[in-house]
Amino acid sequence: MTAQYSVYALAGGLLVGFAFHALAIHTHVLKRILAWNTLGSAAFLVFGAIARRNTGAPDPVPHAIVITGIVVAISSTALALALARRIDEENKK
Amino acid sequence: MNWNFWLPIFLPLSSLVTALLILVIRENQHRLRTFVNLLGATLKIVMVAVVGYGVYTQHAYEARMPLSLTLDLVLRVDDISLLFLALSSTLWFLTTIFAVGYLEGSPHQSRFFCFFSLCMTATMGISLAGNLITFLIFYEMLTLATYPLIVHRGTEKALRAGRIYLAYTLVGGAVTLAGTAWIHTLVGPTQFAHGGVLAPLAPTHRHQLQAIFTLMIVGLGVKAALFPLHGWLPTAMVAPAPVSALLHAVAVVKAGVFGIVRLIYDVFGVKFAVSLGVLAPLSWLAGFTIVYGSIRALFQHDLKRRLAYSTVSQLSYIVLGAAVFGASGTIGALAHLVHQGLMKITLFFCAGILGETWGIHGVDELSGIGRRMPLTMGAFTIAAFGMIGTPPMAGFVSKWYLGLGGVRAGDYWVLAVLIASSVLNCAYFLPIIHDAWFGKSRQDSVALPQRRSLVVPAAETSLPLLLPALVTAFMSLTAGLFAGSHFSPLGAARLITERMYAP
Amino acid sequence: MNGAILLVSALIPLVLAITGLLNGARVAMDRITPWAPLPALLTALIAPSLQVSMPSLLFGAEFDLDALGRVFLGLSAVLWLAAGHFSCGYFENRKSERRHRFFFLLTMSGNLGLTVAADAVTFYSFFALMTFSAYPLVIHDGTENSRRAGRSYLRLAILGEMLLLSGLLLATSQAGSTEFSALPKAIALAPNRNTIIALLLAGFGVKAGLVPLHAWLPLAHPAAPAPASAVLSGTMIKAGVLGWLRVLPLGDLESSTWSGILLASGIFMNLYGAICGFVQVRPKEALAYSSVSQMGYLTLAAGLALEPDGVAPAAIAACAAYTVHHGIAKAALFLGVGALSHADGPRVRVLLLTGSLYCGLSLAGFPLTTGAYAKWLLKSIPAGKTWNAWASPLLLVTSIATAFLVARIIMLLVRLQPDQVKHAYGFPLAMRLLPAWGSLVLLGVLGPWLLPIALRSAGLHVTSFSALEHIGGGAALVLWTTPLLYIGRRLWLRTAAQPAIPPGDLLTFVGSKLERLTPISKFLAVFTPWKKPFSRFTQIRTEGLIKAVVRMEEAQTRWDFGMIALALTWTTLWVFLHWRTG
Amino acid sequence: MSGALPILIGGPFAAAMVSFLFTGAIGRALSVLLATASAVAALATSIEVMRSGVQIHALAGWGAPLGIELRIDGLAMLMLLLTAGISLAVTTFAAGYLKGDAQPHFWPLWYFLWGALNTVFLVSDIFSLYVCLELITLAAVGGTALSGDRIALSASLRYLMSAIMGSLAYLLGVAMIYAQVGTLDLTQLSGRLGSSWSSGAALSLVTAGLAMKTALFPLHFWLPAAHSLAPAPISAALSAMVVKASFYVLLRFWFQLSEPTSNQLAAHLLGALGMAAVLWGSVQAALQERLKLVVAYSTVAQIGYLFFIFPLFGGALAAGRSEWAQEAWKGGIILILAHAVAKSAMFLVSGALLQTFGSDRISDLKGAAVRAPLTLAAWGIAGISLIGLPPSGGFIAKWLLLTTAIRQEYWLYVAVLLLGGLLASVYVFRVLWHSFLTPEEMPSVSRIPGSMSISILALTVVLLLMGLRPAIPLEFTLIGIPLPAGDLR
Repeated sequence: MTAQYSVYALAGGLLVGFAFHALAIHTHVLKRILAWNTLGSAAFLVFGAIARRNTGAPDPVPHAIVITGIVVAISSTALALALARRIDEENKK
Repeated sequence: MNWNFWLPIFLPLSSLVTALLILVIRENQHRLRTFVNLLGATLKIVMVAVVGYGVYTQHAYEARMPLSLTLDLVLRVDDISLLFLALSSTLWFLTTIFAVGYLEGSPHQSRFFCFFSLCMTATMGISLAGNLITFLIFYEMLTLATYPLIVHRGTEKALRAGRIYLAYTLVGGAVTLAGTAWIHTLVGPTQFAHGGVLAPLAPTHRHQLQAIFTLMIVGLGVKAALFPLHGWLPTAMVAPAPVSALLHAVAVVKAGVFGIVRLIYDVFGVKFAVSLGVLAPLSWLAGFTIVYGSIRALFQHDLKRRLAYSTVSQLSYIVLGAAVFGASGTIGALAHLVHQGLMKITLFFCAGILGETWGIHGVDELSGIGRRMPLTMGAFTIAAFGMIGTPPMAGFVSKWYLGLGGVRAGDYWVLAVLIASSVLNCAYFLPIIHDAWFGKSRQDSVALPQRRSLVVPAAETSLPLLLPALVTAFMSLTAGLFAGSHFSPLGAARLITERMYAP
Repeated sequence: MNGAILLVSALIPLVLAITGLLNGARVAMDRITPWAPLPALLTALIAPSLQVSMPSLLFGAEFDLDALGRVFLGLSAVLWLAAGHFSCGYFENRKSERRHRFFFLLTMSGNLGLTVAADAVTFYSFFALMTFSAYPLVIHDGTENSRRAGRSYLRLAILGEMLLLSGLLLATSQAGSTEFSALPKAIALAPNRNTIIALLLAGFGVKAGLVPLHAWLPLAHPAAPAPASAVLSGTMIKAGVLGWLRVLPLGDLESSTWSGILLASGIFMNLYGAICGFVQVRPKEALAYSSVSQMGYLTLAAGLALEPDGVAPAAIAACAAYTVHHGIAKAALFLGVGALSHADGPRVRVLLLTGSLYCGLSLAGFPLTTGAYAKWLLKSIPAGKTWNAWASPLLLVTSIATAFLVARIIMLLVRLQPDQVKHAYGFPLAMRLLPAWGSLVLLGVLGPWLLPIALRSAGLHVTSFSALEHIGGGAALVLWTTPLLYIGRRLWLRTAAQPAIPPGDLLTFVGSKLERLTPISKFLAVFTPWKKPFSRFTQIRTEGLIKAVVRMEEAQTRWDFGMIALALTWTTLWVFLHWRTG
Repeated sequence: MSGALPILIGGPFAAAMVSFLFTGAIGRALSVLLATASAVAALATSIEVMRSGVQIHALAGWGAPLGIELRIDGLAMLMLLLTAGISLAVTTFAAGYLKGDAQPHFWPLWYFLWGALNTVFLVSDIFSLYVCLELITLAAVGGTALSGDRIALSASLRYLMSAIMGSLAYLLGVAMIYAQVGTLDLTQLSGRLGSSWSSGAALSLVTAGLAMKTALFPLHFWLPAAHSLAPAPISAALSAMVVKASFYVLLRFWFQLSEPTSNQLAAHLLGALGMAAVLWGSVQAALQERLKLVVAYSTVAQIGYLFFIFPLFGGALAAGRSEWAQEAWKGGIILILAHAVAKSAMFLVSGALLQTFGSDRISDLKGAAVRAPLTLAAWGIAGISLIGLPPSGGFIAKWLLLTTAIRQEYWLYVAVLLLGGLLASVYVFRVLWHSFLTPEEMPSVSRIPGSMSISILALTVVLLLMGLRPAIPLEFTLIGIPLPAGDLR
């Protein structure tokens, strides 16, 4: 049981590493938004792993957290994309 | 309405209210503004008189407002604060009249008088401060209130002077804050009490106390224009004459010196300070400043700069008197606190009149002016002779006691410094007096700049300009002549010293 | 209340001086000023010995009309009265006379005040008032020469004031109070009494013309107008002597070193003054040097007063007597010079010359003159065997020297041409000047009889003058001087354009050396050129720093910096947290 | 009491909705009404807390582990009052500044931000703190981008990126803490965070994330551009409250979750970064040419001071002297309040000057002292508080921090506290120098609208009052101090 838990947690950690690396390297706006989204989902993966950490039924709180987290992540990505588009238009003018 | 509580609050409040009222008055309502100014000033003198009588009959005035759990704002009238209160309120009344006459027709008068009264509030606060934190609060307020006065003219030179002034005084303020906080951590809220409060700490915190003393002297020394920290005073001469009169004789420099006197007598206690071994270096520094200031004054061609350097040296008389252990040294210091104010403000009034009526600023443009302006130059001569220390003027009285203090304390170099500075004073004041009275009058040979049209033309210049100068000259003469009586500054100084050295 | 007369008599001239400033009172003042010193004279003559103390004035002012004070007050009042009258007719126009009068009255008030002051601070205040208001008298005629004289007078006066101030301060710190009654004893007991005595001697010595400090006298007296120089020589330099007699511990000192020093300097002053005076070409300078030499006698007397074996009262009496004698004679001579320069008729010149001759002889101490009596008093001071042995030969030599100097002065006076100054006054000139001069000469003539009476009434017990005892001494003097005068006549008759020793001898010599020294301002100017490059150096440095800082700030806004900074902070925090203490 | 809490949160959000839907005058009037209602509610709750200590209110009845619980102690109450006060002032200023419907989208964003700020101080479980921080970020980024030109947009994008980075780091930290302790509620978490490597990692992640959002020195790069390019009311709110919200959360974490006495070394690291921030921010502020950039960099500097609380408070507790710790805590809180009021006043002043003088370059401010004396006076008084000169709140904070630092003999902090004041005086008085210069010809300029000057003066009066009577706020800082070792008082 704990083995599965640790695999997902480990995967989440790896994903966080990739996201940080991408953020450090790329300067293009879209690439950064993508990298930053993977970081978000990595966090949610970690939460998912935590839900299964002890035996018995998976504990519901991380699930609630992940749902709200996703909502927040989507809205901030939307805002970032809107800003990026407006900047692009301004640059063209 | 218990007067003991409210009077010390009303004193600074009166000039604060004047300042706020002036803010409301529009720029062109000259008469109303002058009325408010003078009302505030007279009210203050009346209150000081009442308080003076109260203190004389052993009445305790104290107002205590809690600032935070451990800190409280204390306004208390004791004997030393009474001395400074009387000096600053009377001189402020005269300076207001002078300023009204001087600024006739110049722009931004509302702003000027507003900050002028704010400056007075701060000075009142400083003189009434009952503990170190209140003193610090009003000490910093004074810096801020004086800055707009220095830059009042808005020229590039005025702003440069303002910058230098701020640089010096803000650093001084920060250092004083450090010192005060340090004392606060060692001994908690320090109430001013004759004989000082830090004595019990002696064995354990000797070096810390020495460090604190140096910090406080540096912080206060900026405003007291001790040697390395005096740079701002001559450059601040670019301010209009009533401001330089205010700066030099009434408010700013006096705050610094008053602070040092409080520090030595009421925080450290003079006996303890001597045992700490901090007073000797202070007296050497003061001695050096006296001679340095006089020598620099010798080479200044601008009249007001020469008076500025002479203030630098005269202030250190007070510090020297305070630093020399002994009753007569203290009497000399306290008396000179008042005498220097009277004499120096007369000199600045005369410089202002000369500058304002004839546009004379340089020392060498004075020849023969005595015939054309006998009263002004008469007042200037009396004050100048006072500065030199010839009897029966006030300057002689304090120099006599300072010399006596120095000799009794066994350091004869104090006497040598006093003599040297008197000779130097002669060197830079007598030529001015000689040119003014006996010089070939330039008025006939070269056409002097056209004389300004004056509001109330007395014989030589407008009355509001001339009257204060004559009054302060007369006061500095009588302060010296009737020094023996109880009501003269010397009498008050003797009374204070008796109480201080009584236990 | 009667004590207040003392103060009033001293302050009346001051009050008159101030009222004189008002335009309205100008004309009335012309008549009143000459009589200003009258109340002081009356107080000196008839007032009982008064004591008054005013606690609120200065540091508790004390006034006391004791014997010495009465003598000096009387002398000053007489001389100021004469000079006041003399100055009425002396000046060329009203305007300059009025300017002179204001300072004349101020100095008078100072002089009268200090004679009756009984505590150091009041004495010092009147002394300072007299000194500083005498300066305008010296530079009255506004020529460059009088300006130079005024400058040297002021410099030495300030030096004197400062020495005096330190001496008095040291003395008061010992005595605890400023009264003259307490000071001398405290000085005698003081551990640093030698410094105090030296300071006081020098401080008063400047005024009294002690040799190295006398240099202002031969410059200032000739420059001042006649009435002013008469008073300067007559009573003002005596203030120095009065100071000595009041403050110095007369008779209380153990060692007689100080009295020895004073004796030697007195003699030296006498001879030095005579020699310098002898070579002068203008009568006023010669008279000034004669004052210096005569002050030698007073220093002598003060020295004797300092003798340890209590001969002070006699010495003081002799000193007072000599002061009165010299004051009157010297004032008469100076007024004589002033009158001669205005004398238009031959008869008036002859009268003036004879009067001056008499005063000169009295100075030299010829028999039957006040000078002889005063010198006899000096000789008769019972100051121990050394003095008795040396007194008569010394006095003889000094008298001969003075005689030569007097001869020189009379010769110069004879040759003096009256300067053609037209005067705006109505009545003939000489008539106005003569009464004042004449009264002084008359006082001089009646001196031998009047002087002992005056002194005894003042309270100083002095043996009276009897012609018999003086015949012997006087005869020896006459026998010696007349042949010597005849032999050395070529010397004192010689006329030279320029005096061998210029007036103000020491000062002019030292002064010229000082001018050549680069003035301090040039010395300071050396430093200013360094300021410019130093500020330039700091300016370049700060600009460089600012550019670097701004560049670093821009660098931060790049993306990667933000991420790396975040990661870095995280890891360092983690490590630090991990290293928990405990 | 419970009645006031929903208004506190609901009020501003409802105002946002209303002002979004009805853009006309009615919309604005109604939204202002709702906003003032929430301010009054804030006052009501604080009176409640004053009277009966910590208030706890379970939202919709659900208890701590599952439901969201609202908890108000002394610190939260002061922050609520601060938000209410400054928001009222900013709202009145914005009414004059934006003249009618120039910026229709301003009002919804502004009220949204206000509501989010209120909730942050109420909520007491760490995940809803994350949500509130996100809300604040979105509203703030929207506000920054309002002016619409290219630089403002890229600045707000950079602000968004770095803020979200900080939140995600915080989220990861929350995940690790939840993994270890099993609960999200702050009160239950207090003291249970052990000292293993994973709890160290969690705490450092949370601290780094929040430091990024509070713009501590190395992570401050996004702040100057964002705060200076936003419209004046928004930048006032940004500097005064948004930055403080994340600092508030950091305080909660640092002192409630772990034993403050144990992580001394990390606290001193934060203190060192704070010192660097003070020096760097002040120097930068002195070099800037534009007024709003000066004020923005001054925020970076003043935040440096805030981080002094960690080493001073922790050090005092480690030395076992709780009254020193109290002084440090009170100094810190008063500094937050004083800086918030002073900074918002300064931004409003720069906004007013920008509007009347057309440009906010300092060199163009010649003669401002004559034409806009009151505004310059407000700038002066706010400046005095930043420098820490006596008659202002800033002085009391500086005094308290100074005395604690001297007592614990941290001479470096004492030196930076003093030096920081002097450096601050450089950029504050630099503006005054220029405004005192009288130009040759005095261009006539329109007077500053009443509502703007009233709000500025109100803020300065509050500053002076805080300076003269600091006893009132000081008292409340000690109610329910978030310490594992229980109440300090």
